[in-house]
Amino acid sequence: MKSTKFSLATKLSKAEVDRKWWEIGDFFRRNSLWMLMYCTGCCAIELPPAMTSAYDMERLGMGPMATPRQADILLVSGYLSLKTLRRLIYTYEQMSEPRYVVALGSCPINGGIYHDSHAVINQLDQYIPVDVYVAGCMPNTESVMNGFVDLMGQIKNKQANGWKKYHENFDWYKANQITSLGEVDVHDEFHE
Amino acid sequence: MTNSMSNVEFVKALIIQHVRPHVIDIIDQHQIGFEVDQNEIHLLLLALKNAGWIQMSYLSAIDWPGENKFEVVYVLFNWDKPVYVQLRTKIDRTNPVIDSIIQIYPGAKYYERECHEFFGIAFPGNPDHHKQLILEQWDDIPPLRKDFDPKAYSDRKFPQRTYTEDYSLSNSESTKVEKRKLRKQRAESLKGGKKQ
Amino acid sequence: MTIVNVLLGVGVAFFGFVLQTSIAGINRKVIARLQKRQGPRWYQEFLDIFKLLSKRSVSHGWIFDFGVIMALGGIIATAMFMPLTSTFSPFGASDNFFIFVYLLAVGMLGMAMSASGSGNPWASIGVMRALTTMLAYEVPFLVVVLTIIKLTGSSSLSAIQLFQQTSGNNWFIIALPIGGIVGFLALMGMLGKKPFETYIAPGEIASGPMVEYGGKQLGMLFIMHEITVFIEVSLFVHLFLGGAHNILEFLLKYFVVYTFANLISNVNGRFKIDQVVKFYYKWPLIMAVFQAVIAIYFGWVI
Amino acid sequence: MANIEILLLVLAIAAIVSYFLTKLNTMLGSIFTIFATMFVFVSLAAYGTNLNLDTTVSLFPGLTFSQTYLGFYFVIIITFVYLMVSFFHPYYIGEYKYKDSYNFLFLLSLVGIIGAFYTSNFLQLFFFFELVIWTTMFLIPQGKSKEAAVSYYGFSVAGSIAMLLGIFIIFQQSGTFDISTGLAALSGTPSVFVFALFLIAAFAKLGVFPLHIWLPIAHGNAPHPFSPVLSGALVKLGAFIGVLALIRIAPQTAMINAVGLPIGQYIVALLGSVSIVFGTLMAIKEDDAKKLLAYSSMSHGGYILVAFSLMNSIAFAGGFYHILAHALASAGAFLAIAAVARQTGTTKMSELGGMIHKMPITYLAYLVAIISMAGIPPMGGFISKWLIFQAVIDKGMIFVGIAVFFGSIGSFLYVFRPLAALFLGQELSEYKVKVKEAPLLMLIPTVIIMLLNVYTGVFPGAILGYTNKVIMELGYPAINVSTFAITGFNGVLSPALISLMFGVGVAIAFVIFIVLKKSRKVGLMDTYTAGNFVHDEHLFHYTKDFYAPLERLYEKHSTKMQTFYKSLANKVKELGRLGKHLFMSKYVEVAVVWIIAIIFFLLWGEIL
Repeated sequence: MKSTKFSLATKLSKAEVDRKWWEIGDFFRRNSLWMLMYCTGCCAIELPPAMTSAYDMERLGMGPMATPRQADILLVSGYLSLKTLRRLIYTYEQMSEPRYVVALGSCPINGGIYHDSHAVINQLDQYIPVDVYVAGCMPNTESVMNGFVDLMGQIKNKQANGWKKYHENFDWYKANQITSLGEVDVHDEFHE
Repeated sequence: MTNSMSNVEFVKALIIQHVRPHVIDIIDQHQIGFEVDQNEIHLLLLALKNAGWIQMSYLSAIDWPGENKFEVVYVLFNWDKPVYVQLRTKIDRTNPVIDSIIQIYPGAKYYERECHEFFGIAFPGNPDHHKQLILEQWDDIPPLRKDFDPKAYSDRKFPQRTYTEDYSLSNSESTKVEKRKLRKQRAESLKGGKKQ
Repeated sequence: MTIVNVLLGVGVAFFGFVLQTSIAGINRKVIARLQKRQGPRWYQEFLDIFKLLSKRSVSHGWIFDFGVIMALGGIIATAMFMPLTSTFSPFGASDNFFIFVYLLAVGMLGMAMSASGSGNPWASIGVMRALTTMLAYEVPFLVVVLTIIKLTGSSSLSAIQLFQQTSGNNWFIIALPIGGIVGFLALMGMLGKKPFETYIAPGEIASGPMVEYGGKQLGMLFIMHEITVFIEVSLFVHLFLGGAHNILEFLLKYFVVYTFANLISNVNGRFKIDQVVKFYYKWPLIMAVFQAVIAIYFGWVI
Repeated sequence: MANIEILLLVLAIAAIVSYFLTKLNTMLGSIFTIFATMFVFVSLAAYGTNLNLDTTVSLFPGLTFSQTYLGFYFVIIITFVYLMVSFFHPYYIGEYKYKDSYNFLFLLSLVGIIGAFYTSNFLQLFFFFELVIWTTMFLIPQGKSKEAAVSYYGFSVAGSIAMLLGIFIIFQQSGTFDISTGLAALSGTPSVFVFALFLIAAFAKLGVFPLHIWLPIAHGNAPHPFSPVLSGALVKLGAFIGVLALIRIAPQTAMINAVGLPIGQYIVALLGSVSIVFGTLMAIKEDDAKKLLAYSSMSHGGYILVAFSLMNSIAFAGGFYHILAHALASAGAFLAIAAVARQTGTTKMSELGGMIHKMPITYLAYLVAIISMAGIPPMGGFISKWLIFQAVIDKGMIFVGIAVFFGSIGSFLYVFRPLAALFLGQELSEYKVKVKEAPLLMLIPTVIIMLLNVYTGVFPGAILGYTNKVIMELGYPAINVSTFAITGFNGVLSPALISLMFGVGVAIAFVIFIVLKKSRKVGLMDTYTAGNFVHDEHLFHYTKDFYAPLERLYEKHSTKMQTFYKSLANKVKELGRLGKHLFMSKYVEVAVVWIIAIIFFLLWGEIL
């Protein structure tokens, strides 16, 4: 016998159920962002004030993590030399999904003051997808924090899809990596 | 003071005893440089090592494209008589070859590999001198040669960001003046009290 | 033993998880205030765990997953025996002290197995350090517990609580003051708090056993860790602080013990691994033996 | 009705038959050995359990037999280990130097063991003991080294000579060689000398401190399938003698009131404790997996001694249960290592890694065995350790308590090391291709032992019921055991409940695991390397000096016992050289003079 007062909700399709679960997951994900700090360049100096009592990153649920497996954000702080980029790509591929990339400073955007160097790349988003750029040389701590808040907003609005893009355009990214780096893996006496 | 100066003199005497250097630079009481011939390098290194210059501090090269020469530089240090000794020699740039010194200074192994990587100088006698060390999978001419153009390399290998708009400000001065005026007006408008 | 007992046991395990996770969150806030920061929300630990469960992780083969399941299963099983007050215990008199010490080891073994199975040397080093630390803190602790069991004549936790409550609320931390200090030092080691936090060491060995975990495996290990802390702190409350008459008393004592341990932890640096072993086998062991000798052979109990 | 005499005769004949069959074809001889052991095991289990064996003697009038619960308990465990090990023979015998005699000696040593536990006469006991020692002495050198056999023999003989002396003193005091009347005559008297002599025999066979040095040498170098016999079965002979000395003789000496024990028993308990600590520390340090397990046997021998010296039923039950649990655990662990050694040719942990991917069943067997060995529920080792803890705490023995706790936590360390280094970790490239799971015939005993390890941990009621019979036979009250609960001095243990709850916990965890998102499979080399590329597994496998920070604390002192025995051996050699110098000189007259002098010296005592 069916109650007249409460009618059962219409049966949701699988896609809708998945979407609902995804939104719940997004809530948790944006409130607990763990960073892997790949301190590649000088912008890393902005992180200590961001973490300690001046700006207190922990109140947003953020914190540093030791390994890429545990982390959500790959934090690229500063210029990327060719050698670092190889390791960065390797690390990025080891992270668990969903994963986000935040790049600090002007060097990952257009090369910055190293735009004509033979050893430093010019544009990070050609090799891995970047969700948030924080411009400045170097960006001050408020803008770094603002970048993280922007990322949270993007996750909420389902715009932080860099990791999906990486899957969709995997061949394009790989081709770019190979033009600039040759093979990503290095085989020589120091790695055998 | 005199003692330290005599160290430099000691080195000078030691070198002159063996060869006749092209140039002798006494930079200060702790540094002295000699420019010698390519075939005298090993003899001098051996002599200096026996005299106490046991530390091979650095080995590198300088590119002189005008002369078509590479200048290979050896820097040695003695812990008892504090003097840096620079030995310099110029070698042919089109076919740069100089014998390895790892029999005298085994520590020079990685300096020679680095030098080969950045200048393309061959060091016969060092079994690994052609292997890659710092530049991983380099595919161009050695990057520290003067005829290498990093900008061209960067443009060729790394995608550049293209900007659709130009964000630089034109006639910035006038805007500054206008802004200052606006700010003054706003400050005036916020002033409380009796208006005049 | 009926199905009700089993459900009660699962309930205790779940209660332990919720309790410890909230208190850990509150403690993060406390520590933040200590460092003049605002600190995270009190439910931040829940957010962290559920976020981890929602992520897509990697797996290094069947032993990697099986070990995690065994770890969480073993710890849930251990927590199911834990009495909350002197009268409430899911399985009655089966809350034997040794069950907690050794059934806890099943969970630890599962985690160690899974960590080593990942093939990462840091994980193996972390496991090595965890086991070595365990060898250090368990022996003084067990000697003190030997004294307590000898005095009460029972190894059941409920009976030990009752013994303390009936003899005029004479808690063992007062009756055996030296033993109480040793017990607290051992508790710091069990919880992996700072002077003895050699096996996590994020800057040194990349968080040790947890180096390869991410996503749901790490989330399950976090749940396991919270329940483990619940078991260890409850053990201390029941053994030394006279247990509890009612649940509120238990919560209060639990909070005080955990926060105190956390405060001490936050003003300390980290020992080297052999310093940990030397530390525990010097003063705590001597103090424990001294306490045991005067309590058992001479009968000098306050 | 099976007759024990016929049984022994059949087994002896089977031994001779197996010699010729093995000469013909190793496979045939080995399978015959399996059936021979199985026959003995089945007939013992069928008739011996309730003491229904026929012990009358008709063929060999000199022998006398009797049966006890105590003897049966030991004999059935040992025969079981023999049976399990015999399944391994077909795959190993081919490698040995003297393969024809291997099965022969193996069966003959079983004759010795069955005889030793069923005989009722001290001299026969000695004879059967010697049979075991001599046969096994020729089995050990088939493995890696001959020196192992020498050291095994040296210590065993020291033990049996001590026992022979003890037997003579018993004869002198009671006028009989019968075991039960002889021991009964001694029981309660201050006959410390016999007690001490028997204990020397027990220590030597059990391999506990200070007579432990042969244990790692013999276990580590014995043939792979024989190590489980040595550790799981033969050292238990020492436990048997220990029971005779500690419980049956139990001399009346001064009491230590604080712990309520006679001084003799207390010293034995302390020696057992030293053995536990020493064995644990040495096992943590060892690199060879078999030697590591040998040191763990030493530590467990210490537990057994501590249990039997505590003079109450709970401790005895713990001791007897520990004999079974350790026999199963160490047999399981040694068999697993043997299977790995057959596939890879080494037992050094620093050379192995990642066997789990090729040998999962062997891995599970090893895992279950070590869980039992470390005394973690739900395996058998936990029950026995729990009982021993109960007794130790009840007596209030602090120093023994420290050792017992240290050994039990330390065992986590040493059992985990082979698990991590040998089975887990990176899969090394040299074993990736050729290593396979062990053949079916070898998996049968592995799996049986694995199941028994679990059974002893979950349902100990039946076996504890049997040990109750043994304890009552020894003149102590039975302990309180029901199907689901064991009652100790200060608590109740319900192993089945613990196992069930463990099952519930694992089920909950499994549900959590399975409903969540499926993980992505990655290779073992795809691990966190601080961002760098590593392509060689060997660089990425942590096995060497596993517990280095801990080892550093005591490695300076770890060789002291070895140097002591080495210098003792040198002294003995010098004595031998002196004898050689005196008797074997160029002049016959000198030797004759010395011989006459010695005879005169011996007769002197007799005449006076």
